[in-house]
Amino acid sequence: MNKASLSYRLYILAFYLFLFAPLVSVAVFAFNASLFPAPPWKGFTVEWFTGTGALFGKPGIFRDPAMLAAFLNSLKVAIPVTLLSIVIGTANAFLLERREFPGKALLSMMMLWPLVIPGVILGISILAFSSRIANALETWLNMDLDFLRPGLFLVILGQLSFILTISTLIIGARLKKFDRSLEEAALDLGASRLRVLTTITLPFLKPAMVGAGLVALLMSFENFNTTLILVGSDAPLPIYMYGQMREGATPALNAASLVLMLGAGFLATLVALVSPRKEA
Amino acid sequence: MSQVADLALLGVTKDFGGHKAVNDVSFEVAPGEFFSILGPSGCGKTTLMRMIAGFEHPSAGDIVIRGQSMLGVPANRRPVNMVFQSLALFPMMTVGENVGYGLACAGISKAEAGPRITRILDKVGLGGFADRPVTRLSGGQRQRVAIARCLVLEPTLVLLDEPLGALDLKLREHMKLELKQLQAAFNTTFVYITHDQSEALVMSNRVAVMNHGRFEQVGSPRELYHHPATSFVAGFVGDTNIFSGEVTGARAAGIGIRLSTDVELAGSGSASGQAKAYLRPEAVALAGSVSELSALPNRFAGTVSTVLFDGAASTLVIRADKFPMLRATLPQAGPLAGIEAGAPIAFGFTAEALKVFSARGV
Amino acid sequence: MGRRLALFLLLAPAVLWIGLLVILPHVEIAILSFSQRVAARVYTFGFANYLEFLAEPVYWRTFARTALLSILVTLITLVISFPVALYIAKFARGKSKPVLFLLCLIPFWASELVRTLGWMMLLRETGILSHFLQAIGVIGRPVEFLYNDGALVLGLVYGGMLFMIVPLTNALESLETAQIEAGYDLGGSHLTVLRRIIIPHAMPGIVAGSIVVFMLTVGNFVTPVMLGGKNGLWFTEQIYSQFITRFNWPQGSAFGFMLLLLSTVIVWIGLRLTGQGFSETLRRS
Amino acid sequence: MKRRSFMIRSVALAALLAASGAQAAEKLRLLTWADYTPKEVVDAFTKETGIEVEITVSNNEEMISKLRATQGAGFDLAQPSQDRITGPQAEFGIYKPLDLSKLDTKLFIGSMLEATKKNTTLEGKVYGLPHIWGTDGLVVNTKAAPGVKDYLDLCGAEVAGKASLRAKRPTLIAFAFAMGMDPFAAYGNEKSYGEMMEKVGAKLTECKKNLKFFWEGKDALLAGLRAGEVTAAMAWDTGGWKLNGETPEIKFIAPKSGALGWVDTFAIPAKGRNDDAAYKWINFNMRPDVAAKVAASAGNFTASAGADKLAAGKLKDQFAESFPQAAIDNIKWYPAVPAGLEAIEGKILDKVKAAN
Repeated sequence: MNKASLSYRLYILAFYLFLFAPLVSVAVFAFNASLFPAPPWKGFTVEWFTGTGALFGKPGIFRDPAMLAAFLNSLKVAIPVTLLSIVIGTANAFLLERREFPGKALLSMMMLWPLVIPGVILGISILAFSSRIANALETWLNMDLDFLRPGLFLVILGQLSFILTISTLIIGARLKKFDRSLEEAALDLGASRLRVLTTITLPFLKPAMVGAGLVALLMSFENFNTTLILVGSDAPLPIYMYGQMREGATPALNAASLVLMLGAGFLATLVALVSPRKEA
Repeated sequence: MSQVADLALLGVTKDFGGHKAVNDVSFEVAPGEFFSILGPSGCGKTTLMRMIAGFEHPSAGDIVIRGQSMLGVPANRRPVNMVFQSLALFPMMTVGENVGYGLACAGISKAEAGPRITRILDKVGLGGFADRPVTRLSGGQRQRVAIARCLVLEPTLVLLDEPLGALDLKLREHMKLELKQLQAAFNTTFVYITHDQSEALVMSNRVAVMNHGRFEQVGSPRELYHHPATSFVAGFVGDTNIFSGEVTGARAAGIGIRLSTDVELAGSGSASGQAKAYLRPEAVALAGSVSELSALPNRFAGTVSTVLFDGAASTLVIRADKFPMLRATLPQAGPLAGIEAGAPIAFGFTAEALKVFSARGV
Repeated sequence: MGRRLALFLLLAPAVLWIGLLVILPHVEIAILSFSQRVAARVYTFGFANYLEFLAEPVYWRTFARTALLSILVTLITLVISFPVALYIAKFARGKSKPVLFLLCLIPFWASELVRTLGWMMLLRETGILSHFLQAIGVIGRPVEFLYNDGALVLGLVYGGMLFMIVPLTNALESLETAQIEAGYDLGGSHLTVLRRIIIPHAMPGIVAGSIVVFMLTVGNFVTPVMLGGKNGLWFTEQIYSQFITRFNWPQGSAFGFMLLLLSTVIVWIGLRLTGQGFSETLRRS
Repeated sequence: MKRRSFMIRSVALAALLAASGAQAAEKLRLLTWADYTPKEVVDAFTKETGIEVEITVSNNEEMISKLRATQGAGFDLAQPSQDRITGPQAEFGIYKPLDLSKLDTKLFIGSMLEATKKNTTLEGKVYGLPHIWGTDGLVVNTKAAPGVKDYLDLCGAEVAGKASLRAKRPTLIAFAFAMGMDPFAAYGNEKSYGEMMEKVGAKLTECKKNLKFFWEGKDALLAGLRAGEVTAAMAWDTGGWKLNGETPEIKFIAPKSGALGWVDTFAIPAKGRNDDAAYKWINFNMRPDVAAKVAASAGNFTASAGADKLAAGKLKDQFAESFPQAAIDNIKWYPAVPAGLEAIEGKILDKVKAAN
């Protein structure tokens, strides 16, 4: 192939500048010694990370109880979402790749559906449905079912509703590549079905399971649309940050964003490392 | 076969929704025997093997191993181990772990398994490879791991499903010998399936030729080669010239057959009507003139069309008037060794060498 | 018996997930969208919410605006991303190829909120762009770049680019360089090679990317709210506001259904026009 | 091996998190406004009663919305404005009637308590008690925009591109008054109220080109005013006075057509689980010394009798500057919104926001 022309290469350069301008801005201004995340540059500081609040009237993110509580809420959602997407995603992968049953085509189509439903709609539909269930159960059983009301439990369900699709796809793709004769070989060598599963099939799936888990973790941490609708009084990080943004951003938000970016970058690197090489 | 056979199949049939992949197959394999099932792809040999291993269940018939029926016995409880076509080495394990897998499944302690693994790896020539990941082995080494993984369990029977298929030619030739030697060394019964007749002939004590779900003939490689029982066997086993024609009737020595090119030959067999005739290239006698071949009932004069030089396996393609194109082995010793294309040549063959079978069913 | 049980156990999570988290909730909002308020706490079946949607220009204009802008955003994203994907797939050599590709993924790792924050910092009146342009003397006083449709489209394009570049690059990777060379060799100009060889080959990637970008754009919330400002709403904002600030769930449900319908129809038309399948397209992206 | 220990650790962590959420200590879940809960007040309350306070910051719409979504569960005490109680209560039943016997009513300013009770009574039951009150008016950078005296001036050329409003109901009411109408008088008649709102909507739509943005959070507005991006806005008195302390030229102005007076209340959600704690919190908060601290934190006035004597001098001065006696008399206090009107207003606001 010929070398790209100069103007083409300049376009590519401009594109990457465009791509990184907002992220670099966010990162750089996390260190601005000012109350506002905007120019002019008033000097370098890490106050917005570790400050006690003495300097700007607001503490750095690592000392801000509200920020830390939001982070904890994010964890309370992300950990169950991650674990469940691995477990259920694996079960779904086996179901779709290994089993035949009536309605399979329909079910596998339905499993893809959540990907094309806007997150806000997933949120409102789950909110409305769980609220109906809770109301009905309350009238019949006279029982308060708080977990069916907006709150972290519903957020977990809401995020699962579409993250499961992704984990199922990731794990299913790996299972599809699995050479069934490995299982037969293990059976042939005298292994029980359970032993085959734990020593052959699951170890083979492990990279995809870890990868799916990391992707789920990342998506759970960053999900906004569905979470916004289902959240109760405990706001996860993106919701909390959104509230702060509407209140007028301080560099503390930049600092939190930078930490999020680094965390996400770390996770994404892990994903790249565990995912099996694509055959070129 | 006075002793109890290691493996006996009694009328085994496998029906896949109306299609009989395996159709009423019966045979016995004696202890220590190297038994091959030879057939083209799709003939049902893989299904047959999977039934022996326990991955498929026969629709009818019985599979008996050392006198015990295997019906209802799951794959992981059968005293049978299999070398898979893909080898199916566990990619996430080392050589030692692969070989030790079956031992671990059998509940054998690590202390006991260790020396057994070492011993078997030494025996297959992989001493010191135990800690190597299997993904970092050559094709031949992988092959040996797959066999060692079975042999370490000391099974009654080892099944091999075209294990040499993925290897290149040189290595395949080498592995044939090695497999035969391994089998002899361990004195384990091998059932080997392949579509490569050379593998079957070289290694086996007995070979079954399979076609369309049935056994066409079971016998020693020599029997199959020299005395094919059916048209299919004659065509499938070994290199051969194939002619079609019509049987004209019995003759003093065998039967007469008129080829479509309108030449009548003397052949052997008991066919009638439309027929096929098979002639091995090495059964064709060559000479400078027809008169030198007067002892043969079939003799013709022609010209050398092409010389296919391949050392000891060199052949000539010969054209003769009213005679189909013919390949004949060219001995590399003797007066004709240096013959060139275009040279006149005489050829002939005995009636015994021309095997004639009725054409139907082929 | 054992296999039956195993199948049942495997089916259970999938059926619970699809049934309880996807289908029944949608049935619920379908029902809700047909309930109309008669008096406080009294509702009946009726089409009032849909009639309201049709009768009130504000709502369907927002709807149409969201649809049109989303299509526009998708097209711009495609036009901007295509040369980049082509460069990565066909021009970049050696190590620069994976590096350029991975660089495109980085903005996706950062959450949508962070990306939006970045654009707000760049575009606001007291922001970086305004400062920079003043410093080099292009503008004399601070200029507001934020809170208009331009900023909104910019933000949405930015958010969608990754989802366009990945499938495009994948599609173009499989195009043999020899085919392009043959195109030139047979006398094609840049344009004909692009039109007759490269674009047809990239079609599956174009469709997959466009559908995903369109879906994400139409369903976006943060970007329109934060960057779009006072001029015009996004339809998700209407849904959110019916649910959260108006407490009018039936109306919000009707809007939600309209949005679902819109996205489904547009995706369907897109697939139809280009003859691609739904499942394959989704899997590809 | 590794995988297993990873799983075990994750599960353990999850269990730990779950457990930490389920502590047994008595808790008051409070749904309130920003700055209404200074830390020292919360700490003092916890010290005195042993009850922990979990605070969720919100605004009127979100409070109602959250309670509507839960049918009044999830919180033990909420603080909606007094005019926004009976409408949602009639529609969704999200509050429970107050038991006035559990309250020390002497702590309240009598007239304000009576007015609020009246405004929050539905079917003979009282749902709200006054807590903090203040006004909506104009916050103006008097140097940059000296001409802004009334709401409609926000649409004037002087503040073109530098004005701001909330896209919420107080703006509609304020503009209606500024346009010479009386929306409160039209409360009883949905039709004429609707027509009035249409006019207001048209005016706001026309005015929109003048706006920098619709402000949502107080801090965002203040940041805009500080940075000079905004020079005049309709906002709460609090914000104006806060900025006035930093920048003297930014002032809170009572508009000519009248500031809007609001009262934030205490209301108990229908499924609150800890009413005792809620009543304790109310009584605690209305003590003059505590109320003074809360008022100082919020920058507003309190309904606690006697707290004003303790209020900081500065706030009094600022109030005096913003509110001459005539302006005080001109404050329009919100009456309760009848159910149904909010739907009309909502639609107008949607239109204004969606207009180009």
